[in-house]
Amino acid sequence: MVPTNYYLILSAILFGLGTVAFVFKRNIITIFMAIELMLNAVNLAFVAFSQSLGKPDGEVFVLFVIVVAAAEAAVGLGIIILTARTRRSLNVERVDLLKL
Amino acid sequence: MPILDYLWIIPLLPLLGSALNGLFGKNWPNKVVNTVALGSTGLSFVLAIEAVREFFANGQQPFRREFVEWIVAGTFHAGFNLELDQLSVVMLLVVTGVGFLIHIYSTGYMAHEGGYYRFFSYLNLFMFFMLILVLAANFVLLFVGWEGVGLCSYLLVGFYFLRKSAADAGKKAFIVNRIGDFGFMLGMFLLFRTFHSLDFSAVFTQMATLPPEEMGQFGVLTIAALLLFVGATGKSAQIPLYVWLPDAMEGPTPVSALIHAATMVTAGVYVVARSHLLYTHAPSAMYVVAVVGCATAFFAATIGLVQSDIKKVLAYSTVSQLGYMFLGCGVGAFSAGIFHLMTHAFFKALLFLSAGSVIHAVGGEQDMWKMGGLASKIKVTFWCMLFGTIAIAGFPPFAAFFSKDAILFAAYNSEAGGKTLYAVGLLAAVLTSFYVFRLIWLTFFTEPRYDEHHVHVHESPKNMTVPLMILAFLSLTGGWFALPALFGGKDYFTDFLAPVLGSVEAAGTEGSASLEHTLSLVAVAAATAGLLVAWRMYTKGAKQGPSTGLHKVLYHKYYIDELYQAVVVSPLVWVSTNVLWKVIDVGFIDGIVNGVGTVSRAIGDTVRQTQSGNTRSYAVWVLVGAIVVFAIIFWPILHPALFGEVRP
Amino acid sequence: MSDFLTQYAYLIIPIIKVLILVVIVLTVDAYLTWIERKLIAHIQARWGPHRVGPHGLLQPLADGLKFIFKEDPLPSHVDKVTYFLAPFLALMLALTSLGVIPFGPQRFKVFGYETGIAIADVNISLLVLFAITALAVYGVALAGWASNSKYSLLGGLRSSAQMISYELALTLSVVGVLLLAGTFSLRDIIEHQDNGNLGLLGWNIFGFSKDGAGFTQVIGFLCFYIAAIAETNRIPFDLAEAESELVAGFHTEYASMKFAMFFIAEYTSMITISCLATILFFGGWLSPFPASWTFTYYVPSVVLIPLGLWVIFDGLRYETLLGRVVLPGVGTVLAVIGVALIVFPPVNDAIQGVFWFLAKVFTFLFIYVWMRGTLPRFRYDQLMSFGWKFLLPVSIANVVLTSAVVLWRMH
Amino acid sequence: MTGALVIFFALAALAVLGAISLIVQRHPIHSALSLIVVMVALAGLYLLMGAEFVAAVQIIVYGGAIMVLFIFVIMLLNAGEEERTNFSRLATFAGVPLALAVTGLIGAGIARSSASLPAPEPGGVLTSTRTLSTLLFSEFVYPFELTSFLILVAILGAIVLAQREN
Repeated sequence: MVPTNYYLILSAILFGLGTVAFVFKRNIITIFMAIELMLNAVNLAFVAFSQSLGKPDGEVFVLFVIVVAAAEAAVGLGIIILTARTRRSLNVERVDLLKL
Repeated sequence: MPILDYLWIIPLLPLLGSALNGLFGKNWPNKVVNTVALGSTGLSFVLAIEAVREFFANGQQPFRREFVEWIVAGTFHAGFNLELDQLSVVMLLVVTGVGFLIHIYSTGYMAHEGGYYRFFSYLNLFMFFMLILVLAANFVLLFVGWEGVGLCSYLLVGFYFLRKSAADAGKKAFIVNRIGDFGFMLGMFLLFRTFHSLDFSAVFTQMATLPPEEMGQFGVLTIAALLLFVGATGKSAQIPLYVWLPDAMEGPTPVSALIHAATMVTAGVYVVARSHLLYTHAPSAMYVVAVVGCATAFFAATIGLVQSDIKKVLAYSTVSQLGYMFLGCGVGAFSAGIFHLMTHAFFKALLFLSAGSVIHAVGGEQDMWKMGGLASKIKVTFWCMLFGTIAIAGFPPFAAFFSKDAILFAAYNSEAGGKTLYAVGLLAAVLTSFYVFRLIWLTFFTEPRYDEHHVHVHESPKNMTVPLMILAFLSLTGGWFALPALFGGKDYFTDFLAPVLGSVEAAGTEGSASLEHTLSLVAVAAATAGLLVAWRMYTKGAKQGPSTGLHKVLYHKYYIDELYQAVVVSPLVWVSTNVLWKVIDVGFIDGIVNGVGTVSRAIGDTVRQTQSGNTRSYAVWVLVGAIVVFAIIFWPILHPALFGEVRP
Repeated sequence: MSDFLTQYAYLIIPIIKVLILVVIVLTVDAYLTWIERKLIAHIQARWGPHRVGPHGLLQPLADGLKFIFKEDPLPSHVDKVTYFLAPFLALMLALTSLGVIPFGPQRFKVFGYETGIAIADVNISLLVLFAITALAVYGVALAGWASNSKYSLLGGLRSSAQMISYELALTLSVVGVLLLAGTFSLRDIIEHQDNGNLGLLGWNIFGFSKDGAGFTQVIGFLCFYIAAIAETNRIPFDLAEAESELVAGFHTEYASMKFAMFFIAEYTSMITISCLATILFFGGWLSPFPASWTFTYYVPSVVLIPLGLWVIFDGLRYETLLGRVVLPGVGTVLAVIGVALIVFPPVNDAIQGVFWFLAKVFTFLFIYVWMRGTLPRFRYDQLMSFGWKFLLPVSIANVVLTSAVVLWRMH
Repeated sequence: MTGALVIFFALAALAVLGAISLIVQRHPIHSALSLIVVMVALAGLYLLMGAEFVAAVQIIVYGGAIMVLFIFVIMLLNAGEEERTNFSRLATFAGVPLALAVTGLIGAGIARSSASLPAPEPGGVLTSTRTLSTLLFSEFVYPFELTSFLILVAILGAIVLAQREN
């Protein structure tokens, strides 16, 4: 049997790595992926808790999180495409003006 | 429907007319404006008559009702409550009646002026506020009307606002009135603090139980009475605040007639009479009122002697007549004061309107030295004006004879220097009859002094002359209520007002009829004397001589305006320029405002640095926030770790 | 020895099964290419391969040799990792997806380890299958991107968009079946369709059932099959490798074994899809005849013996050694098996399920090829609008309809 | 060291390595692939915990839809290697340490708080699809409907964003 807090610590590590990527990377798409990574870490924690506490609610939350992530990806990638069209660059450090 | 239950309609109608004319009248033809203005005023006049009829039908029961709740703050309560008792009845009829007549007159007089709709809008507004003033059942509502008529007076005096003198006169009237109103407000506050209410009924019922304060000792009531009187002097142009009224003649003549002779300026008298209980409980204040009134009567009359502007003469005579009223009130003859108020409303309105007609005839000329010999040319005006003159001079059986006589009689009988007051009043009567007849002679007799080539004299149209005639009739008959008194009968007017003004008359009415007869004879003799002197001086075409000595002083109104200029105005201007503006406004207030601007800009400049637009640095800021949040959340879990104790 | 086996049976047996399955599948793939070429050739009135061995039967071997020995050029400026990863990914996923498919009803014990004719028999096998097919897109997309060529890139883009679009329809079209069966396990789904004497009427495609809670899944099946063809990038949805437009689409830059991997992956996924269609809609291993018709147990023999005899005589017409020896040999084997089935009833019973299963699967594979021979290719915008505006709504409608009927039937 | 632990550590290592590679890879496609690895590993962990449905959904939606979308966009925009600009000094110097601090905080908090939790039971009816769906349609039905609206809005938004205005 794997103790629950193994999972939790793993999710913490993944979340931290996600934050690192979030501040470290410069490519918009990659930063977006970092956010997805953090979401996944949270999902892991959810599932671990729900399994160890014997409540399925956590997994329902995970489903919701996944749905939200999907919607977010749709809109976010649309925005990214638009940005890339107008700014001709995917580097967030080059996209620092509200209007052109 | 019993109109009394809908008393609020009476003041509301003029407001409606004013709103209609003011908002839409700009593009309306004069006919429509007339219809609206006259319709509203006339209708309210009719309703007023109906209301009075019902009042009598109810056996003269004072009618009092709160129609709308207005201000409720803690113990303070002021409603929109109206009151109809004998006093208000008199005022109501005078205001609506004379006001209606003057409206009719104005349609002729203002026919060729610009801003026709504006004029009538203001005039109706004035009617509204005046009716509020006379119908109000508490000091607060009364004050609303009080201020409102002040506003309308300002607007109408400055009606020709393109003329600087007119604008200045308007401002002067307004500012001088502010001083009085300040006193009035203080008086109200004092009353509220004493009686915890401002309803007439409440205040006066409480007051009736109090003992009168000692002569010469100044208690709350005295001070309140004096403060109210200050307001009265402002509104009713008594010494020392009379200076605005002569300048107010800059306004159109109907305005002078309505506001500055018949109605508004008598508001002070009305207030004093309304709160007569207060004054009877403060004898010293009452004495002050008498003295001030008497002094004003004489003082203004002397100035009136030498003025050359026809309206100025009438203005000063108004001041002096108001003085008479206050004298009457001051000596306790409140009903006499009100009586004179009514008659004065008639004949002074008549005089002003006739003067307006004269000015109309000679094409806007107001200087009496440029008139003369008009009697034959404008007969109707002449006769009406003559009626008014005789009335004001106080010849029987004209109105002023009775009213002025009653006042002087009361003054004679009043204790504490009554004789002196009487003497001065009598002298003022002589002067009065002198300057009015001087006016008559200079205007209507002697050879013409205007050039016939340019000015072609013509009689005024019907809608101006008809009101003149009506007023002439009134100023003839207006005083006959008191006619029986002469023959030992009873004075109906006084009796009528007795329920309101109470048995105070006792002071005045006692004393035998014989004395009264003598006094009236003396008065008539005084009037005749004035008449003769005027005839003697002006009957054979007098020249406008070089003014010297006393004449010069009088002609310049004792240099009072200059005095005020030097003592009050210029110091004020100096202070506001050098202290309020240069120091406080520029240095202090602008300093604060600019300081706020500078500080916020500085803050913005520093904080702006974080808004680099660089997503990654934003991300770092998010991280910082996250760290704080996590630290707070996990603190209870983590802090045992600092002591190495592991929780189960 | 034996106790060692019993101890590690849970490791060894699956490995063995995987090996067997891979061998079979690879062979089937190889001969699938032969079948395809033959059929299309005949559809187009050609001979097709007939030089290598009788009826070109050895063509697949030749192709395999060619694939192995051909030079493997590496285009310049390719992203190496991805370029090599893509074909492996494709093949791996394709083969893995077969792992959860049950080919037969039997369950038996080996060294005390119970197992069945399936590598893994998990209770959410359908979900697993979808998960794996969902990942299948990466092979194509990455190949297209990695090989640094505009044709490949276009092919990759097209296939990724196409697969996302049609996966929705694919998944939704199955929901009807799930509603009827009430489980994710493929085995349970098949058994749910076993309605004894109803025979083929009990399959989901017809939707009769003993408890009367069934409902025909024709719409679902059509949606599923169209979407499935699109998922496998087959004509008429093969825009990822449209020869006439993009030389060879995503695998333009691939040669020899890596190209072969893509090929094998494609055919394997065809097999998977056919199995899936069989299981979900056509009753898997169930015989189309009522259970009471026991004589239908001889159908395999009735098929095999004539086939074997025909193969023998056909082989004897050849002059070549291969023709004279091999074909008769194969024919004899088939015939003997057929006879053996008659002789040994237990064996016959055992192979019934597998026989029907394979029969159905091969029918679907035949339909695949048939379509390729007949249908033209869609234009790209037609593909998209068809997927989003027609297929998806219809499959959703099917879900709503089915659930409504099921509810109504239950009450 | 039971088999479960072995599998756990294998998958955990895979996930962590994938996450790290997401950071160090310079080409977005490679980062995406690393992320897919992480997700698959997580799915494996879910299976290990017995959350089979979530595992399947994780792979189908995340791996099969979302990440495909990412790769599709990367290919569409033909994104090249990430350029190493350093316009934000803050992010360069403070960013990574702060991120590690966050990790430390959460890790410590969890480590100290969740030691007493019982270990998850693999499999079982607890999280069977039936239970989840019953819960989803009974207790969480309003959030569920809301998510459908959310998706609708997202679709519209994506269309509006991506279409060229002409």
